[in-house]
Amino acid sequence: MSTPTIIDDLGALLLFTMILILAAGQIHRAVYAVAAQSLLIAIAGAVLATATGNRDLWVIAGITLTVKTIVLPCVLLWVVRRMNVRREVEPVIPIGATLALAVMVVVMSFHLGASLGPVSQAITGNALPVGIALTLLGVLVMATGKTALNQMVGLFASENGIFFTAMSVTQGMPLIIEIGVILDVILAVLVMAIMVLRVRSTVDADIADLDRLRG
Amino acid sequence: MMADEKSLGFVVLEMILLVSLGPLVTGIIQKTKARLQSRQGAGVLQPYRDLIKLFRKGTVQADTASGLFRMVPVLVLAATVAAGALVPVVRAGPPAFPMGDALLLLGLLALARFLTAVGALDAGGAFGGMGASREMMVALLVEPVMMMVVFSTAVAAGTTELGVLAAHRGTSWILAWRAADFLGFAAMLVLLPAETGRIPVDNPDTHLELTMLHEGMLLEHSGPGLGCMLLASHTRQIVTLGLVSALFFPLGPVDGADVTGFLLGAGAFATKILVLALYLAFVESSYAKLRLFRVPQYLGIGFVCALTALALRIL
Amino acid sequence: MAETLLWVLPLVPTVTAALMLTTRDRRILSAIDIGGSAILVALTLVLAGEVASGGPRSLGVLRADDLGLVFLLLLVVLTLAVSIYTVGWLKQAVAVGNMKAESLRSYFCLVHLFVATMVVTVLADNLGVLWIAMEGTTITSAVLVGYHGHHHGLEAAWKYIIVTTIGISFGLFGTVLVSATAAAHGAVGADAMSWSAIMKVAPMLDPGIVRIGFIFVMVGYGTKAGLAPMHLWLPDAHSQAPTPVSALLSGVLIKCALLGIIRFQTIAAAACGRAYPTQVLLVFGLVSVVVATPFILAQRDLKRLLGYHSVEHVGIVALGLGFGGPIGTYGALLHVINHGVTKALAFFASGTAIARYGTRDMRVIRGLLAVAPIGGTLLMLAALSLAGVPPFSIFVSELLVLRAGISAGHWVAVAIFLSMVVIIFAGLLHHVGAMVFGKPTEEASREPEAWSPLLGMVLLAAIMTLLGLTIPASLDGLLQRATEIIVG
Amino acid sequence: MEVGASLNLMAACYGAGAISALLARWSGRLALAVGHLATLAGAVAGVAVSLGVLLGAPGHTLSQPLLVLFPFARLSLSVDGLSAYFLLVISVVAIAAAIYGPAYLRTHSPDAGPARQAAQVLALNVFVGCMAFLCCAGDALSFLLCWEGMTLASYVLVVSDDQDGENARAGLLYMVMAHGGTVLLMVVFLFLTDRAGAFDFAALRAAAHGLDGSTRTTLFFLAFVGFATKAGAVPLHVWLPRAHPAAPSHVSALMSGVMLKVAIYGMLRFGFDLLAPVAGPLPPSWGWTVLVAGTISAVLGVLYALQQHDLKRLLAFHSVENIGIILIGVGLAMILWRREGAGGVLATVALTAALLHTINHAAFKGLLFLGAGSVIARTHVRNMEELGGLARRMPWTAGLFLLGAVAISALPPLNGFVSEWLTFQALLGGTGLFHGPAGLVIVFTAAMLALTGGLAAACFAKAFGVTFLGRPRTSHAEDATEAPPSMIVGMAWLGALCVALGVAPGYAMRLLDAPTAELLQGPGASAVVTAHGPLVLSTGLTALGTDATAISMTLVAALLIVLAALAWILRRGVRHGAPRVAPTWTCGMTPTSRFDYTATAFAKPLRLVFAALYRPRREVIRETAGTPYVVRRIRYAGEVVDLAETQIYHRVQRGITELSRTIRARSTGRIHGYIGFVLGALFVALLLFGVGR
Repeated sequence: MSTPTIIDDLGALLLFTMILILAAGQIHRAVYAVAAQSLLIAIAGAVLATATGNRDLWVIAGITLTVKTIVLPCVLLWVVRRMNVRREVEPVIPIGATLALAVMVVVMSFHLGASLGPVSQAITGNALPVGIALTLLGVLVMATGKTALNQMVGLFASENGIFFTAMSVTQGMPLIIEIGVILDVILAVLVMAIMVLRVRSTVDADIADLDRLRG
Repeated sequence: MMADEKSLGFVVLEMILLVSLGPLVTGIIQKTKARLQSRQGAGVLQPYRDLIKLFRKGTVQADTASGLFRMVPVLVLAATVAAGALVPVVRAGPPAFPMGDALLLLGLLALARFLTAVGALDAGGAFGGMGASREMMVALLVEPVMMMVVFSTAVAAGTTELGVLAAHRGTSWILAWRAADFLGFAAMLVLLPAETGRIPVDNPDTHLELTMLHEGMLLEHSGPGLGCMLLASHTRQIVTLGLVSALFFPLGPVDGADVTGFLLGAGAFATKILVLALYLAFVESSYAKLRLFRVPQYLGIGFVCALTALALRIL
Repeated sequence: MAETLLWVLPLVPTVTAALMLTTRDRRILSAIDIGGSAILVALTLVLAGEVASGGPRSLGVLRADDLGLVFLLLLVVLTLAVSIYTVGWLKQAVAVGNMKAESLRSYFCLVHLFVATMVVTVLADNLGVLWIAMEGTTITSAVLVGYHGHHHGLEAAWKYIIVTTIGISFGLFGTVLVSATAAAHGAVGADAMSWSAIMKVAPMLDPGIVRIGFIFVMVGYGTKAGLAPMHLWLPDAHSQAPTPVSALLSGVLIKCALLGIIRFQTIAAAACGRAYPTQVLLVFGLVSVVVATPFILAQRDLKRLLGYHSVEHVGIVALGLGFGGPIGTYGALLHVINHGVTKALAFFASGTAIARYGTRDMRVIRGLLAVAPIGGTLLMLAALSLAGVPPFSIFVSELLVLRAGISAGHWVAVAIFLSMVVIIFAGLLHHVGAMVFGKPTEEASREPEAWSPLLGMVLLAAIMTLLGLTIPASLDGLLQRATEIIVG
Repeated sequence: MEVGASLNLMAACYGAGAISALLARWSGRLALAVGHLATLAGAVAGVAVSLGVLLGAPGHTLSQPLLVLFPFARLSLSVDGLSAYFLLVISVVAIAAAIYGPAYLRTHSPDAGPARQAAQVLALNVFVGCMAFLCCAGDALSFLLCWEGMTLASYVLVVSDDQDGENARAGLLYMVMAHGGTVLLMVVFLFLTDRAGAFDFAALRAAAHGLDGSTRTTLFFLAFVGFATKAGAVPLHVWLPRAHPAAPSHVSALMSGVMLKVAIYGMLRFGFDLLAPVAGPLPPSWGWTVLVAGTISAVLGVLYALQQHDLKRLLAFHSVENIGIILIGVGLAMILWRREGAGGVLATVALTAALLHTINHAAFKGLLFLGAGSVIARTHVRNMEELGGLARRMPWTAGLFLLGAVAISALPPLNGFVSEWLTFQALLGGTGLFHGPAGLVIVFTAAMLALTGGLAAACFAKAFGVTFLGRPRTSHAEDATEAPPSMIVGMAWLGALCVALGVAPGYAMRLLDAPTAELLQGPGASAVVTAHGPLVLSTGLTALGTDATAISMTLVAALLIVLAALAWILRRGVRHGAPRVAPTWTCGMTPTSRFDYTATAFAKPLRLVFAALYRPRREVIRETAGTPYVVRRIRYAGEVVDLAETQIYHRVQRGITELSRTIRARSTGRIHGYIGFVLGALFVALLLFGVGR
């Protein structure tokens, strides 16, 4: 079983997890889904590392495994518990519409990829479209997710998309950059978490629901 | 073009002649009106007697009037008489030294009118104000039409210099008349009563009546001042008639400065003025005075005539 | 020398930030603040001199070229002005309780970290580092936006951090794509992300990939730069942040994002031809100018008004780049500086006004000229300059942008641009005129004007007027060289 | 060369004046005195410069490079005949304003703080300086800079006058419209600079020669609209009657008398110089448009003026009228220029008329505004209904105002008549050249011009009469006293100018030679108009080749004086002695000020005659005691509104405001929307630009 096919399958799985996140009614399910997604990314990293013998990719895979598969999801779940939102929250737009949009995004990405023709260096022809699709879908999650946590999850998801693209289209970004990016992500998530809890504690509302500033 | 030029002295002579004949024209008009209304009426020289009487009298001045009030009659008279200097009386042809043209003439008359109106406001009575306001209204309806009539003839001659205009028509004026001239003249006939302050626009004979225009402005003047104003209005009248005659039938030998020529010209001028005066008298005694706000319609007739005349000239 | 400066420069604000944690005394904090900014200015000038004489210098992932220096100069000057302004502003803010005296040091610390990240952004040669620094600015400034702690501030901060993070993650995606094709053409390892290295191979790059990459960067960094329609977070954040921070956000931060766009524009221009990136910039610029207009006209909140104005002016910069050509680019860069200075002044002046009247509602602020003659005058001047009236700087840059548009023959764009400019002029003058003239309200505080805010404002006003009357040869040279970098 | 030196001197003076605003820190009065003194000096220097150029070698252009401020443009000054002439106009009025100013500001607002005085001194000097150097500008950039500087400074002066919001609103309208105009000018200039690659006028001229007709015409109309906004031509005039009255009176004099003329300068510069084709007449559309615009402005301006009760507002509307008259001359010159036959000569006559009316209007409108200023400074009332009887209290002001009134009403023997006479002559000649509709338009214009004169006379009979004559209607007017001497001197200077230009206009023609000859590349003014010597005005050969119409204002004036002397003797009558004083006759009642005719009453007949144009609003509220025959009180309120304002501007403004309100109301502060927009933007952009072509 050759590397390209593996990457293709992983890409498909990633898209599937993304759909799960989109459709997830309860937030903690979405968190599990994104953790799974990160795990898939890590696996993809490992596969590419064996395929290309690029040592940096091992490191990246490791970091992804530890940080994005274990640490950050735990942080999120902790926040979820602190905010004890268990019940279903109705999405901003009906789930059907969301999925329809998702389909549009995917189609657009593949159309785009097709218009480009094969990208030299890319592991497979599908790497780029899948990457674009993942990134955009992640943002779609943020746009449609009702709560702040949905948005944080969506942010992860789209970051994952970028990482996947970076790995499969180039042999990953330079290590130092990769680490810097991940550090930034961690910082951002921490700041967001603090904000969410702060608002929850001061005015008992979800920060993503605030809409007093307008016009 | 044709015509040797009139010396300055001659111009002054004509001016004096014009001014001295002014009251007579009024007298004639009054007399004719009286006759038409089957009255005896005062003699034709009555205006002169009035003037002399007024210049003998003392002055009563309104307490609110400023120094300007005393200057008004002087300036008005001066402006009107100066206008008289611009009318060719017995001879057409340009003066040796250019003085003024039809526009300047109308300008001087307008100046006189403006000052009269201002003076009327000075005394600060309702009559003066009313007279001034209405006079200005009529004036600004009349002046453009006058200007257009002047233009309708000037376009043909290419100049607004009255002497040259007259000379340009030459002696064969009646043969040279075109439709435009008839229309222009008609417009002039409509305007004349308004410009000379007579029925159907104004009523020179009444005092203390709300319909009056010009007389209302004179209300506060007295003695010599009033005399000046009256003399000015006499002059204004004859100047206007002179303007009409110069524009439309400049009959009068344009060359030859000898005595006979002079007498001929004077006679011709006298007859022309007489005819126009009689016309005014007839109009005055055969029409009723219009309501003030019907006046624009009345003058509108003149406007249309003048505009058509111009159009005919140009098209 | 210059190379050392490259790593010293980011260090200065970082150290200042660290020093802040050593004390709680407001005076000492302000002193450190001003000192740090002054040193930063001095070192920057030295660096500028070096570069002007000896050409661009690079050190690892950092590189000082004329293009970056344009933005760096703006950054440090504004930082100094902000430091001076902060002294008096802080005193007042603490007095009325907007700021808690014990938490001042964290505030100062964050401000300087924020500055440090921006310094790295403008000095970054490696596009990855550029991205990291940019995200860094987002995180630090997001905390500052929410600093007042009431839930309006937090709402603004949340919107700010979420939307801009999305934006620059798009930016990262674009970066990845470009570096991917660069790596394919022999720029290996860390070079694959080094701007100067990529520029060497730029003409060979795969145009398709670069196109997509540029669009991702355009939208991504454009979000951060406040280009419409990705601008929605901007008025919220800029109106909720503490005034000095608003000045930095509007004055510099959005310009740094623009620098990111410009870096990629040069790559895209080399790879897919000049016309491509300029037309994208043109569209976004025009949209921004148009979208900003109604919100400026119907605005009631003073600081939101200024926020939307930033949208308009970023749009004008984008228009200048989009009209292209040396003149347009020169004008755009000049506009970056002019707008930065003027907008900071505007925020300062309105900050004092808001402090006087205790509200941001422009319907309440009346007769400022009567209660604060100098502040009122400065606000009026800033407004006039923003509206593009000579002898103030923005007139000159708008003139150049307009000329570029006319010479490029973009008549529709020019027509739309001009009509919007006139309408915005009317709106702005209407708002500010109503605030400055007339009879002051009762609750307006009549206390005399403090020196430090005035000093900061007068400094900026002087620069604003000076640049409106002349362009010094040194600045001109800098802009010329920077223009060459972009236009080639 | 000493002319250049005085140019520098002028700059130095205005600069010093601007700086002297700092003196207000110590003493506001001192700042006022020094600042206005500097303005005076600058204006005198300006006169020196312009006379030096106008009377110097023909065709000589004084040009002087300025220090390089902007790397992309060379700034320079170049003073040719046209520039010099307008510089003269500006300086002449500035002299009066500078003499008049300090006393006015002190008497009008004695309690003004030093800040305001400093602002006024600074703005005044910047204002006058910008206008002066605008005319001397040798390149597009300094032209634009001066142009906007002028606008900005006058805006400051408008809003500086007092604290109420009315001035701020007037200033806003002014500033916005001016800016709109400027934008158009910028487009034109930049288009040319882009073609030329340089900013200086010579290069622009060269670049314009390469343009095709349609482009040329488009550019001209852009510029024309831009300048017409500043000049206040109908329907772009709405800002004018609001802004001019709001400023301090000597500034109003400058704005009305001079600033509008700067726009005329711009039109001439563009129409005859920059955009003019190398050979052959201008495109007909230019001249006819200007002519018609002028006619409309003239008539509507004076019609609206007639219904004003605010003294300064009335004067401001008259500026619209006079700009119209000037435009008629300009348009006629554009039509006739370079036409075969008598066209060339007539064009010179028309342009001479326009230029002469420019300085005439500057003189008498300046005089009138200063006169109004003295009244306002003493009474603090602008509504003439509340004045009256001032002629006895401030005789000098009254006399000079009357002089100005006669002049502006185009009555001989003052200067207003001269320029209108020339305009009429040019129109008459035009009728000879054009047959068919074109001729009719010209004739109609002539008729409208005549009407305008009549209306102006009526208007000023009202303005002067109601303000200065009769009885004082309020205590303000009751307690008025004569204005301080320095103000009277300022007015007298302009009054003297009106008389001189009216009685001996021939001598002024020499000054018009340079501009007319340079612009029209034909015979100069004096070659045509004063062919028979300076005492006679003649229009050269008319279209039909008949000899010219010639008048001599001098002779007529002399005649008037002689006759007036005679009439004075007559007036004193036979019986000398002081006149008996008695109350005015009011049918036996004791006269009070309520008997006086008010401005509204005076204008009533005309309001009815022109009701179609005015659409007057009137409401009569009568309180009756039970039966309608017993009337307790009747309240009458009537107003005439400016059609352009209500029909065009208010609608546009309302439309834009409503639109933006609704748009703003649509925006919900939901973050999801924000994200959606970002995503959508990316999506659309990818589809638009991303997909390979």
